[in-house]
Amino acid sequence: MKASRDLLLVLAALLALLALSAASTLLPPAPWKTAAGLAIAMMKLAVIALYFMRLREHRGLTRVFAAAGLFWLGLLAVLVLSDYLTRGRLH
Amino acid sequence: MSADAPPPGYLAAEPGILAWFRTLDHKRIGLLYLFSITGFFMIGAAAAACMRVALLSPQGNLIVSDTYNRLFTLHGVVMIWFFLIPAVPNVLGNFVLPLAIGARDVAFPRLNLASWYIFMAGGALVLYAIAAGGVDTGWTFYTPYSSTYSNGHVMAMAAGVFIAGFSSIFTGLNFIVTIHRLRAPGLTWFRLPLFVWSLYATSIILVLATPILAITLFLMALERGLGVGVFDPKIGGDPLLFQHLFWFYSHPAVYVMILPGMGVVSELFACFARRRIFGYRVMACALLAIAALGFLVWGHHMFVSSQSLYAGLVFSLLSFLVSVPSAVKVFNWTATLHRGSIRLDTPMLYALGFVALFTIGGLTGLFLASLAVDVHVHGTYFIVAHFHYVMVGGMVMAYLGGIHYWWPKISGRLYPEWIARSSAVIIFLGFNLTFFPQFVLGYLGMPRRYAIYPPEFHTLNVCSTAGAAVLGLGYLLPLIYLPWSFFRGAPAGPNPWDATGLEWRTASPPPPHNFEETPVVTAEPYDYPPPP
Amino acid sequence: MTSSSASATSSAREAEQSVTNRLGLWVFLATEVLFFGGMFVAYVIYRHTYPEAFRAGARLMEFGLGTTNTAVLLVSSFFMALGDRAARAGDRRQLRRCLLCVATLGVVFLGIKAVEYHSKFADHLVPGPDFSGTRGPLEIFMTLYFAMTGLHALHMLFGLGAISWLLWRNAGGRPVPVEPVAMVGLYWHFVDCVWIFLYPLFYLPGR
Amino acid sequence: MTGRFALTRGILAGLESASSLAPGVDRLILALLVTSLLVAGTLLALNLCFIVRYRRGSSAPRPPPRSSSTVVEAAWIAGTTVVFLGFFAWGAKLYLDEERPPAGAYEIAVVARQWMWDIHQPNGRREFNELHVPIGTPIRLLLTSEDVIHSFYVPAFRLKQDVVPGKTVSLWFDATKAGTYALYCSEFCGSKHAAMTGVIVAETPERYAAWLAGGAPEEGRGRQLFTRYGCAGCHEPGATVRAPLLAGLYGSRVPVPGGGFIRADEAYLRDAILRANQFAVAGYQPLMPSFQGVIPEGDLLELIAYLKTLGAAERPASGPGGAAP
Repeated sequence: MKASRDLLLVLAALLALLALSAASTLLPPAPWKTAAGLAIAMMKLAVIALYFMRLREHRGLTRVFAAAGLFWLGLLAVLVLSDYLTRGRLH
Repeated sequence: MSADAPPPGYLAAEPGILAWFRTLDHKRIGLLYLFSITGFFMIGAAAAACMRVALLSPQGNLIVSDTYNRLFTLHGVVMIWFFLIPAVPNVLGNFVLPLAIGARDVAFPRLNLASWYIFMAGGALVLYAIAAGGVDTGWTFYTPYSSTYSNGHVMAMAAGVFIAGFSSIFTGLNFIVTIHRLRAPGLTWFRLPLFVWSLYATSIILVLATPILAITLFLMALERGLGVGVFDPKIGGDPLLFQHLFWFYSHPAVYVMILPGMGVVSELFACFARRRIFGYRVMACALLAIAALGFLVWGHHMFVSSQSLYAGLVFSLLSFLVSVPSAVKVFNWTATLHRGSIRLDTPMLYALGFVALFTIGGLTGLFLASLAVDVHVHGTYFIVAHFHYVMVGGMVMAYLGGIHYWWPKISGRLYPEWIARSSAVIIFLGFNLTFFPQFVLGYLGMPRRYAIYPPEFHTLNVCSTAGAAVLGLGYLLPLIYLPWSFFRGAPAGPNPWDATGLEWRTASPPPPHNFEETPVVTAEPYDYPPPP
Repeated sequence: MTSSSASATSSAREAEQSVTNRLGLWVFLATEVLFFGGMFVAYVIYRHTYPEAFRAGARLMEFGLGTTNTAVLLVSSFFMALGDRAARAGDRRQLRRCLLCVATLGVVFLGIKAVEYHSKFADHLVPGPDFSGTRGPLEIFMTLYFAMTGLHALHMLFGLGAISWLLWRNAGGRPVPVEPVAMVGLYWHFVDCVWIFLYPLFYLPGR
Repeated sequence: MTGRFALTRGILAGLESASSLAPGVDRLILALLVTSLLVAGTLLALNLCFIVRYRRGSSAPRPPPRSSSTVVEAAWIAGTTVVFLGFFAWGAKLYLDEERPPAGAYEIAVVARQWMWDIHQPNGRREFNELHVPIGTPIRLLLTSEDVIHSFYVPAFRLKQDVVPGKTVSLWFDATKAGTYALYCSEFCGSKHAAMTGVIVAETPERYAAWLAGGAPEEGRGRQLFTRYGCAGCHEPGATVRAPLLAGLYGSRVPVPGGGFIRADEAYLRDAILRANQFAVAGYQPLMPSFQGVIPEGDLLELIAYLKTLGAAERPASGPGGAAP
């Protein structure tokens, strides 16, 4: 199992991040906690993508394809929010 | 080789009918798609014919409103998802792409055949929904009508479209990987024919837009099935969210329909004007620009839907910007004819028809992108005329042009030139007589999806129906002479148009493995010798 | 062509094919991101519109089960990555062990999910005619919860099916299925990533 | 009217422009039309000339292109962008005027319902599919829908506004010319979508005021019928007979004896009143008498309209969109 020490480290990091987000519920509810939860989720995603999905080794096109899905989802979210966030604002 | 029969090629390689259903050859899968979408085209066209005849009388004497509502839904769903979207990419794209990049086949042949079966499964479900009683929500399935109030077979049709969506996704995936990985040696990106560029841009849209359609239809069906959902206004849901998600797919989908047509037209202009496309790199980048910008403009379908004012301004601006690359392409096509040596064969007639009608379609798109005008003409026949000019005037003309251009390569035989030219002209005239009056109807305020209408719109509707008859005749002719030429046409030889492009460097019809030895590309695309 | 150069070209072609497969799968994962993404956007819109109802809804969830489930999936991803490395090293036994761990953890995840769903049914929190709460935005939260976690569980089932297929391929004399393991591995990690975002959406608000 | 004459009259007369904003929209449409004709005309001429002059085998000189194409490309990319931005700004300015009602506009409530426009004048007078408005004063319609998305469209005013269920939307106009103008529903809403038309009657303020005062407001006509026909006797809370309460019935799913559900749409309400014994509700005795032939058509419509408003209050006051002002 020695050869997989690096993977174990990655797992430990992921579980630590999970513990962090779980622990955040002990604090009193506050607006920043949603952002914190999402930030931690993004970090977990990055760790899994880079190490478990081996994007660290596969550069170039594979990374572009990997990022394309998220980027396009961002386009949808931003433009739909441009409608919902400004309803009743300009009237 | 005997003069009167073309070499056997891929058509004779796998004998028997069953072979067609197990084939992994991209050329045969292209033909499978050709037969199936022609069938669906006829169903959709029949529905259109019934609607046009029904609209002959303002009071709707021929059929009741419910039947009319089911007819326009059938016409919309079948024509869009089972003819327009698969037409050029799945028929011409499947057949020509590997040949045009010098490959043996697409990257994932089994996935290619699977996508045809998925397409037919979706089609079967939609046909069941139609036969069992039809759907009256329109192809847009707007909630809450589709999810709560309609009593048609919405679930079956939505499931059929959901499944057919995966056929688009797998085709797009296949083409993207094929173009990246299987290009012949020396075939760099800027040596690719523009038809391959257009398939690449279309595949990006297919892959990135269709999943949103899948999830939108899934949520709508969930709401209809369980009686509760995310769009139901009675529990605080917002029907506009359905429109946002639906149009996020459906506007890029109209670019899925037009981009391959633009690619075909670029090939035809280059071949029949015997000149390199004017501004080749700008044309290629314009295709990608349209594909990318096409994702940002869907809000122009919702200018009057009580969407926020700010969003209306943003989407109107972006809609004007997405029209720029289309306009630039039209200018480049015209510039290509300059100092060319032009022959008006049938494909060229279709290409010129495309440019003329697409220009009108594009310009009327500017009317719709500008907010104040859209408030007046949204939901009227102006919109119906606009999208028919772009889709039928544009995409179908390009599709027919492409079919005639590559027909010698597909069948190894030539089609009868003069009948083909006359049918192209008939289609052009019939089309204009059908849809130009609808611009006027739209400005005068006749709403779309109306089974009965006030008498003052009567005359223009009669003209439109007359035009539809001529257009119908125009479409019937190729259905007759093309199959005839498949068996009886004169042998075409490898390069009847002596065009550039790798597909013309192999036999007609090509052998199953396309090329005896993989071609090496050294020249720039469309490097026709300067005219004498 | 001598046998060594034959095997050389064939392994070169294999490497080419594995890059092609990987690209194809990443394109597929992009479509899956957008498939789930549509519901994430719906969640964001309704949380912006009904923040209070969504916080109340999240408080109804079993936070403990949710956190355990996330841990279960992270560990299963670890074993999948380990199995992928074993497959590339050609170590058939190690691959088998890893795949079995992943499969069991997957079943554990679905078990916990079933427990959660059962408790929702028991508390009449399932959207529809017998929904106990007032018919309002809370019902939208619950619909989104069942739709998103339900589709995720369905993808988990596909994953388990693929892993059992891998176990079958790995048994017997056939060569170690390196390519399929890599592909299923990518898919499995993707399904884990979806859950990673479902967790803060349904279990963290309002606490 | 013979076809030819109607055609020319239709096109030449164009469309009346009867609201303050209509001339502005028409000017923009005309400008777009002229620009389009210019562009399309030039392209057509160029194409035809090239086809003839450079047809294959013609002796026209064809020197290889001298200058690089980038200058030409940049020119028409920039040109089209500038022209398009100009049209965007023009359209947006008009749109802002359309979307921003002047303060103190005269408000009229309009309820869109499957296949009718139910208009409530400020003093309570109610009319179906006909909207009387005074000319020369800004009118602001507050539109709501009780079932699906409809769209209030008056071509003569060049105005349209989708009416989305679950929220109140508004549309303002200032009728400038007296007359009757067509009103359409331009968002597909069901089998009688095409019949959901009506008329806007624009008249001088004096005649409007006279009309308004003339009709006695029939307050709560549906409610009166509900008691007169004895429905209240059973279907009210505290009634002696055990009968299903009707609040929130419309659009809900009614359990049917023998399992399954049926959706309480308009047709169901109508049948349940006229042929009660065939439409018993699971868990209740079929005691209700049949009202076939007892309730005339007009009253039935009013009753159904009243039933639809029952329990409608339960819906959350404002949907995610909030009440658009």
